[in-house]
Amino acid sequence: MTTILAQVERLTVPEIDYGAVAPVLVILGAACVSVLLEAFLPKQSRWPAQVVLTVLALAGAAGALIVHGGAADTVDRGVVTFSGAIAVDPPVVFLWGTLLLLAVGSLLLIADRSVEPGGAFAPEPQAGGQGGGGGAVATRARAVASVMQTEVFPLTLFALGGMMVFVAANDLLTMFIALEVLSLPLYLLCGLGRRRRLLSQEAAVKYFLLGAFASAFFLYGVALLYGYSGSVKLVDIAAATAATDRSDTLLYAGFGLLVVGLLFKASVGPFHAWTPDVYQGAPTPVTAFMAACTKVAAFGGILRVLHVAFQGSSWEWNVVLAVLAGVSMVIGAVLGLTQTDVKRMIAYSSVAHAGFLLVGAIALTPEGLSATMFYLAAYGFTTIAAFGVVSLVRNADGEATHLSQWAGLAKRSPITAAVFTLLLLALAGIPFTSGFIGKFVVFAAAIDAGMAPLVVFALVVSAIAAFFYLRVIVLMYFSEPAADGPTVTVPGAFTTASITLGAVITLVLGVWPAFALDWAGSGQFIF
Amino acid sequence: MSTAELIADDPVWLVLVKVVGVFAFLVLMTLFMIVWERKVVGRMQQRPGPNRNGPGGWLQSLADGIKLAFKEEVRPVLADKWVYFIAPVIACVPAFTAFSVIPIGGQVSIFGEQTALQLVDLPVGVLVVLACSSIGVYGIVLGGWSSGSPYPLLGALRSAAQVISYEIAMGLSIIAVVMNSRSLSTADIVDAQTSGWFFYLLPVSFVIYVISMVGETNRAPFDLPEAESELVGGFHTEYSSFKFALFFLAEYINMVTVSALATTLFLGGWRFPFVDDDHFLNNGWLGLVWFVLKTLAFLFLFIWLRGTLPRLRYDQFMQLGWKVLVPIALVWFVAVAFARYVRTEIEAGTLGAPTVLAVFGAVLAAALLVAFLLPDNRERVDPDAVPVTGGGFPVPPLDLAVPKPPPRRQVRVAELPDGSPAGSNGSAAKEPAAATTAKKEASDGDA
Amino acid sequence: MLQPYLPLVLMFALAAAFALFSATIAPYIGPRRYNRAKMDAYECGIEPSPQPVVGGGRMPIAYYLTAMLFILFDIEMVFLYPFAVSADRLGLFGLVEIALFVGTLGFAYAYVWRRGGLDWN
Amino acid sequence: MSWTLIAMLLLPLVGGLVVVLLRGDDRLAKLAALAFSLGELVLAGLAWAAYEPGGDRLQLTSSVEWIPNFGVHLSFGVDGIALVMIALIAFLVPVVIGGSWADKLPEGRTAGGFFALLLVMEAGMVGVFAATDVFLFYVFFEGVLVPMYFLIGRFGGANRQYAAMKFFLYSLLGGLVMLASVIGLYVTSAQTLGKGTFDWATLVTATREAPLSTQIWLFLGFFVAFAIKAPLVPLHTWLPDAGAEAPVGAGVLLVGVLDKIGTFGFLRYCLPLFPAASKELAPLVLVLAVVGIVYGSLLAVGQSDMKRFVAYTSIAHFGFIALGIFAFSSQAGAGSVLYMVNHGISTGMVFLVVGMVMARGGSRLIEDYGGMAKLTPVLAGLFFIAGLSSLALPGTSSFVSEFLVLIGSFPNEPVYTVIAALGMVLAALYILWLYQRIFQGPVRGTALIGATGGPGATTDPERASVPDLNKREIAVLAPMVALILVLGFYPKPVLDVITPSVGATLSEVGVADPVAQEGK
Amino acid sequence: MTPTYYLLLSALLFSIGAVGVLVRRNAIVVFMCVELMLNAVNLTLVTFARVNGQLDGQVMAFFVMVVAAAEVVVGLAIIMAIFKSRRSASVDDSNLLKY
Repeated sequence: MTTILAQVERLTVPEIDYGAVAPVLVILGAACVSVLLEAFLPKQSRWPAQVVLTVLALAGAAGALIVHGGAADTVDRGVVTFSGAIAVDPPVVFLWGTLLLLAVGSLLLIADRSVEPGGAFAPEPQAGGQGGGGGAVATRARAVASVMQTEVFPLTLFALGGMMVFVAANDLLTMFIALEVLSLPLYLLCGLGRRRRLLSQEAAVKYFLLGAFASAFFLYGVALLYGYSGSVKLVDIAAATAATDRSDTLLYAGFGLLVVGLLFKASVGPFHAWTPDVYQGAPTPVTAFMAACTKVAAFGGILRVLHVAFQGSSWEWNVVLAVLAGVSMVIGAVLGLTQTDVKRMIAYSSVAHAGFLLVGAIALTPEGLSATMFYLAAYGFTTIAAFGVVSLVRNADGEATHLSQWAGLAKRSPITAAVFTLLLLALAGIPFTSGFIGKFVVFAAAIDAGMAPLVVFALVVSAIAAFFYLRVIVLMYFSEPAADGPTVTVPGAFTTASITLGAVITLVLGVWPAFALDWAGSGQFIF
Repeated sequence: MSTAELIADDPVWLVLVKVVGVFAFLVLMTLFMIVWERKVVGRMQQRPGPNRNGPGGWLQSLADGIKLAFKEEVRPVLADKWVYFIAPVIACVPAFTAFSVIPIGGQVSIFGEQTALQLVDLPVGVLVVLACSSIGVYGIVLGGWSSGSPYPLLGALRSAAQVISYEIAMGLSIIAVVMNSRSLSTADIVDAQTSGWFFYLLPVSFVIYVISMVGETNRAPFDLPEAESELVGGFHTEYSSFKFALFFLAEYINMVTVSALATTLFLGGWRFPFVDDDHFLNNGWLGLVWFVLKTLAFLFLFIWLRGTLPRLRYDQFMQLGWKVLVPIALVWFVAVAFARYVRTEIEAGTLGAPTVLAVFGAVLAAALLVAFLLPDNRERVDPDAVPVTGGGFPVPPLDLAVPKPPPRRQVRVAELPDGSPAGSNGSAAKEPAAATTAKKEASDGDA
Repeated sequence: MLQPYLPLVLMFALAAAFALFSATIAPYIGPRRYNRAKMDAYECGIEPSPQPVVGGGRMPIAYYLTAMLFILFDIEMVFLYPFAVSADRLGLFGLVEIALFVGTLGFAYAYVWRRGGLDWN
Repeated sequence: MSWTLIAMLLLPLVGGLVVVLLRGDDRLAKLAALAFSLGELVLAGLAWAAYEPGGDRLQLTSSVEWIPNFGVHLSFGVDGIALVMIALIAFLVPVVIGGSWADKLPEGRTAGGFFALLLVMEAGMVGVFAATDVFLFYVFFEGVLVPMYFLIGRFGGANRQYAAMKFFLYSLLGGLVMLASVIGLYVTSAQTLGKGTFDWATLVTATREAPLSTQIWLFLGFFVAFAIKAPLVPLHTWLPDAGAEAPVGAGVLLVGVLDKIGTFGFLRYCLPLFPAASKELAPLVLVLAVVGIVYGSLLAVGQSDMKRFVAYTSIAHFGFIALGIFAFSSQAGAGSVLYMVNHGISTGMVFLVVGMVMARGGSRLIEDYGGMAKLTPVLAGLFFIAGLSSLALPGTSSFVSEFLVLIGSFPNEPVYTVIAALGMVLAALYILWLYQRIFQGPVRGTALIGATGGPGATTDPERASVPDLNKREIAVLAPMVALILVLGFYPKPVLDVITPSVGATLSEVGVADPVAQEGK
Repeated sequence: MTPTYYLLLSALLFSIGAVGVLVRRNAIVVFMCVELMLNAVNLTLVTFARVNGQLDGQVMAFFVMVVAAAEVVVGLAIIMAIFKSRRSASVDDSNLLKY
């Protein structure tokens, strides 16, 4: 009792560098305001208000980031604030910037109401009616007519805020909280599809159950590491691993469980089981958001944990992670070959990419750090644009995601096909696209770190993976269109902007990557 | 020497004595309460109430209890055997346990052993009470659920919803007390009231607590779970004999406990008002008397309410809890926190920018008020209320092909032994109805 | 370390023993005159309508909503109690933090309220 | 800073864009494509004129920083070898455009798209040969796959999807293995020089110090990619498919130039960068080369499909080229480079005439034709010339190169050379037999009879439906014939450009002049 | 009162939860197993806090409880939604997304 009180007496107000964390505060604040808008605005004016608010929030956060990121101390070393819980250092600034830009892209998709009349999300439940009736005629009719559930905006903002905290978290508890803050809204978003309600809800349940399972693992890992080092601060754990008199069992068990949780979020195989289902079932804009931003956040977290806390013990575990990276690539590439659904295919591709990313992440060098972050940015934009395109190809039942329906798309819509081709080539890692540069820098870092065999393996796998990207190109360009094939919706301004953003960045990062590489490599984690 | 330290020295025999004492006290209070309630309500309705068994009819409840014990136990065929069995136990045990932390008297000497009239003084005493009342809900829910009958199920749900709703308000109201006493220990809270009882220092908390304690115990006018007109007997409709008695016991003990807690939190516990600690009126054993008197006052309030107020409609009831008590409690909490801060600063003479803080507090309070009060004004015109509160039951969409459940999930229908349904109908259904009415009579003295 | 809790455990044990004992002996000391109607679920004297197995029955969704709200607010209290105990020591910082905390919760509360989550019709 | 190469790179790209925009009007698009390709030819002439044989190792250089983080530059430059290859491209593309002028494209495809892709590919190939930064080279190496992939996949024969995919995946796999080596090269240079670089000239000095094992691994990475590209025997299986399914124009560029990237890569990258490994592994390459010669020739003999036939002859020819390169003598090296040029011309021409035959008969199968010389004497004659050039008859350009290769290789590798010489015999066999089957004897075969209306109806007026070559086709083939003959009798201008570069390459390997050594 | 017992107990609880998640088929039961895992972690945290003589672990347990509550709310909402649509909470019945 006395000790507890004594500790409380000692409480000192933590120093908070509001300038440094302003982007997160802006996003989370906007999310709260967004909830209030939901509460108080009449139904008709919610959508425009939310869009305006979201845009303002993203712009404000970006502005705050630029102001702070431009400051000399950040460029040099960064700021640790919230009594060591949050670190805003150059990698974090890069990841925040990436996340914000990616969020712009995916929020544009989310906000779009032109491709699917009323938006891709479940309509507002009608008074007296049953909201989520699965595919009922009446529901469907209403779905077409009514406006979408604008709760997606606050949910997305909360998830984004969680992601931003996640990459900046300098202790495992903060990381865990951020993990949940980013996950919980995503679980909900997954279940909000306007079309194919059952599929969407099923995706949400699966994602939720598996996600909760994984975060329990993460948490147990945190607990064991806490027992191991007496602290959850990454830096303390690093210090503890340097000491020799502690229980290695706790360290290994804790690290293993922690990493399982993280790898799950990053959908690294064999912890990828949720990925294809959720990617397929979730509304496409959400899938885009999830695929791009979650990947960035998850790997941001993995990078920080590995670099800061476990660098000292890396020789103990990097073989294991290397094997996992290989497994992930193989799973992604091989299972991707057999997919017949575009969204599932991209999901498996994301599993394969997670393997490549992990290769960069376990190269614990500054080059590995910057390379992985660059890869993340490159992959994120490509994916968002790809899902944007997926959302355009539709038939009467909504999106036509079966590959056979994509046959001859180039004839129906050359521009869509061309853009999608570019994106697929980027995913395959063909030169002049960001995907190539990304692979290059990651593998360069890995070879530099002495992982040449893994890199060769990765390259062979990426050749295999290229097959299923090419297959789509073959379908689009070399096959004759089916008679009752889908149409390509003319996208509204939002979706167009989003796809353009993704495609242009894919191209720019492929042709002129220097600025992004500079930015990604501008500094190290601090702690 | 603090109460906790006093009690910590207790030898085991003394602990056992106290445990048995508390147990006996609670059982006696229950027996007393039942008769007293029937008598008081009888008076209010200008009739004598029970007056046959024992002197002045005061042994009526004892007789009822013994009768209950020897009644036939009926367990419905559809009941889930083990849950049905354990539910009354779950309801009953926490009710006893919760009372352990209540300080019922001051420092006394029992067979030469210096101790306090309190079974245990924990640093988290208040939380123990709250925790026990939460666990007690399980007994109610499981009892209703396991009966395999619609009325108990609905009663249980209502009861649970009610208890948890009012628990929020209750918990929030206690926080202000805790803030003033800076401790969660019940003994500390009593000690903190030597300078003034909290019921007038924290009037809002007191009112909220009193209201929510009635709601928490499912007592009139909030006795919706057992609303005879709607739900027959509520969650315990299918219970009889001793198991029914256990539920009954739990309910009355809960009443005693929340009253005792109210005494502890707001009425200075066992202390006599307006006198010093050293005064003979604050002698340990006399404290027991004051404590019982204060508690009885609260219990009388229960009876009084029951005798005078009509039962609330369910939506009114929930509305009262969620839209009035909770927001007020929240705002009150912030206000108290703010006031305490300002006072501390003023006492320390360090209040740097009082204006700023005042403005801050005002803005905060205003914002919260707006947040809580504004919606109500436009409630009626808002067309898009979430429909989940509408029809209640989930209704599948018209054309939904419901996936066939796997075989082991097949719905089992109540398997009644074969017989001519028409013939058995009349006589079969009569008996349980009569039985329940009888039980009801046992519980409601004025029936 | 758990010494202070011993009386509590004893109280619990006594209550549990009493309750279990009562619940167990009840069927044995009472008369047993079963008939079929007695064993049915009680439905106001009419033949009981077919019911799904216990637990599979339908429950009005509003109860879930209430349960969720309860969980949220209960958890909120988990934080308020420690604050309340040490409020004086935390000073302005604690006040601002707790106001923010309650305020944030207030946003959600307002949302639920406004969207009809607190209505029972 | 020389702008010639950059202009050569950009001109076809711009051309491709223009053509694609004009694709609504077929004729205009074709004219534009031709104009741009001729412009490229002019630029190539300028480059040739500006090149000083015997001057610097790399000339016409230009360099701009691209990705400073990795020391990547946009640097271009040519040595003699690259120069002749670029000239070959610039020569072949207009020819191909002329040759494909009237091709029947699959339904729904426009000629504009086809020519635009051709031009883009031209740009890509110029980039491959002109890049002097290894990273940049790799980028072009992979990038050039994409237009070729679309050329085969969109405009090819019935089985085009399969062929395009196979082509792409083989090349990509090779390319990715090479990427590992490229990165390894970078890392090695970073270790030796302190700062990593991709500059070829710097790397040449940096990597030869690397330990042999490192060299071998890196060499293998490059070698696999180039062996797939070139194609050497076990990795060749994509070529017959791709060659057979590709439209004629794309096929000419595929075997004529694109595959030369492989042999060019041996010379430019494998030998100078990893001299020790090259010498160590030369026997392996030589075995593959010789096996390729014999195997390709034998399969060519047995082919029933004309385009596959051409593809298999190419495999044999690439064997010769590889033999010449890894024999490590200046004569053989120069012969190989010359062979690369000549093969591009002669095989290109074979491809074109085969295409013309097919355009008339509508079938790729040899057995569907017969006695065609009676119907189309001019075509038969030109086919014959092309064939003779392909089998390296003295007087045609190929003879010079093949002779140089064999002469140059013999002192170092007598056994392999003798076996390779066997290939010459087989070449005579398959070429002449092919000619005989298609053109000699009475008119027969379903392709021709179907076209002429019945067996032996040679006097039928409808015979006119198998027309002889028109002016355009003659105009397309004429420069090739001319070049074959000119280079056959007077190869000096080309050899002058080639020899110093080959010499420099061999000196980088550390082999001064093996022929001279042998003489000692 | 050695902490090992507590750690073993929590590991056991965690394992029970994990196995439950893997073998049970009812979404709600799976979900409860997850909650069990979280609470096992809480026990671990508190034990370690005791071992280390700190408060951190106990504070963390608070946060875990909050997260668990939030998970409950979100999870129940999702499960309810799917239950409304298909009248079954069995994970096995969710088979639209089979690979």
